[in-house]
Amino acid sequence: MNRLTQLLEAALFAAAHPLPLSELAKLQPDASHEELLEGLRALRDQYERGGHAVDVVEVAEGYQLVTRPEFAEAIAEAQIVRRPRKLSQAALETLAVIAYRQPVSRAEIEEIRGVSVDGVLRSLQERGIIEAVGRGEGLGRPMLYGTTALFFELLGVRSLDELPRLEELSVALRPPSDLGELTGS
Amino acid sequence: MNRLTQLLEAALFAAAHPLPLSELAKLQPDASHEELLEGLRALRDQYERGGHAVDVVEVAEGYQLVTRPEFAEAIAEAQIVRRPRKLSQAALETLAVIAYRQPVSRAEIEEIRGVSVDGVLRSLQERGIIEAVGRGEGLGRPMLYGTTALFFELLGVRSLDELPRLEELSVALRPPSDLGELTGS
Amino acid sequence: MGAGPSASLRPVTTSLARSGDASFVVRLDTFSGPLDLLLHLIREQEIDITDIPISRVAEQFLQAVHALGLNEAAEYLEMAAQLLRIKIQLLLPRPFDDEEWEDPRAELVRRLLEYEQIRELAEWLAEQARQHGDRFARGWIPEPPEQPDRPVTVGLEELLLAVERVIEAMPEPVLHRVVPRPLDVEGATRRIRSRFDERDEWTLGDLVGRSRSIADLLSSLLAVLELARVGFVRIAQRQPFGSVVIRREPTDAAA
Repeated sequence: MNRLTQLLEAALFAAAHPLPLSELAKLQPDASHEELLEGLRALRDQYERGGHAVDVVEVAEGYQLVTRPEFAEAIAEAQIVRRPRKLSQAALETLAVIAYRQPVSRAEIEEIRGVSVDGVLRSLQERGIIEAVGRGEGLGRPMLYGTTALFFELLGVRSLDELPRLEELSVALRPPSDLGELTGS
Repeated sequence: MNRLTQLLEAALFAAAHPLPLSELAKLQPDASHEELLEGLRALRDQYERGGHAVDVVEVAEGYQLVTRPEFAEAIAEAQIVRRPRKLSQAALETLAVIAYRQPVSRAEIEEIRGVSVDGVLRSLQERGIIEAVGRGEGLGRPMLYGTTALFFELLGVRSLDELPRLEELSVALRPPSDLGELTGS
Repeated sequence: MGAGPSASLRPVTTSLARSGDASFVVRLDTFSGPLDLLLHLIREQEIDITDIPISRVAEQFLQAVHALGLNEAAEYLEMAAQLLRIKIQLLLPRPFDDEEWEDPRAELVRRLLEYEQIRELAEWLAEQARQHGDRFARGWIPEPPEQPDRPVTVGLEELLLAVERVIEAMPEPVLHRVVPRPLDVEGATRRIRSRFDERDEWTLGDLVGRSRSIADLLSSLLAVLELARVGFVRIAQRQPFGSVVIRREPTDAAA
């Protein structure tokens, strides 16, 4: 491993959370974008070849070191780590609405889901998966919600672009709503 | 790397604290003490041979993975891991008293704030925001504190004189009583 | 009441309910709202969503709401009301040639489809989270002892707010001057010496007692130290953080 690869490993190792390329670039300011990507590739190769239990993944617009899934069962069983708490159906549906329509108000979410989402919103906010991103127009200037980086981290996706497009869904008839606007373009 | 070594790596990586052998043993209950130690050695060797930036070390509580010191420094320098963070309310209030009353003793700060400031003082000092600037008169010749150049740098002011409302606030922050009078002289 | 004819994909939790005529099975707690329940009824009976037999579905919906004990849930009752309203609208005679006529079910269908999409997305999110949940990030980062603390930020405004908080919290200044009270070590020494006439061993706390003032306390402490210095007493602590014991030295030397 060359020096840059080592630095990348050390940084990813020490940060625990995903680091964007712009941050990693600070490790060696004269390194080009390509060199950084090359270093990350070299690190992955090294883990692969050495048969390591960790891997570099691209998530939440950054890079992160995580354990390989095949070891999850064993270390969870040994009670060394706990698997993340599962999201409830209500939380998942609320997140789906927010992810696709953000920034979105509580009233809009309730309109789509047909239920009150007060408690769910609060708990998602407390867990840092969503956040208030501003206030909307109209009566009472309602709070608008959006997803956070933790949302992507939780899902293991890079960004909104990796979420399924609405056209790809199996629900045949597209509703005459503006649901597609965010992902459509 | 064999399965046990992989499990050890995954466990040490994901665990929320250093792991003693007794906990590591849960990963593979039929593994002997020696096999576990052998596995840890194999992991170290692998890091060493592969030129990795990480290492396995044993501390009082058990085994843990750490960044090798020579890389830890580079990361600290690049400031990618340690994002600047805000001071706590308690730290800010103590800092405020010191800024407007300097040079000031701990006893005086405590009298003004009405709480013990021992820990806060130490942490502000460690962060290089305040420093001991001398010793006062009176019983025990107490240490006096003042702000550092870093403090002004952080605030974006050149000197004490540029602190807003300096005279007014330094008077307002006068301790409720004069300490010297309590013990008499 | 084990497995019903429909094996819902969603987790089974509690009670089953079976309606009289139509054989559908619904499970409490598996529904995340009235749209979910409605969609379940429609999809399970393979009803064409663009041509919902409102009369039948409305009845089933009401039965399910009763069976599930959801009578209290305003959201379900609202939906039930909406279904009945649509049922009535459909029963109204409509002009044969009226091109303006809009199917009263259209809005409901739109909402159902929109909701179904959201549910599909929610499923995708759940699967994604489940998969990624098997990848653990580093759990703990030991603090390298030699590393400097995280850099901090301070703003002028923050500092001023802090000053104001401090001033706010400050007690009223003491206006009278505190009368200086000199330490009385001699008096305290006499007092403490006399207490050893009662017994040979005292804890420091008992000996010093509840002093009336800091000056009294200091006087007593200084007296104890003085008595120890001249060899009248010995100060001992039997265990760390234990109480400090003051014991009179054997008096043979003095005698």
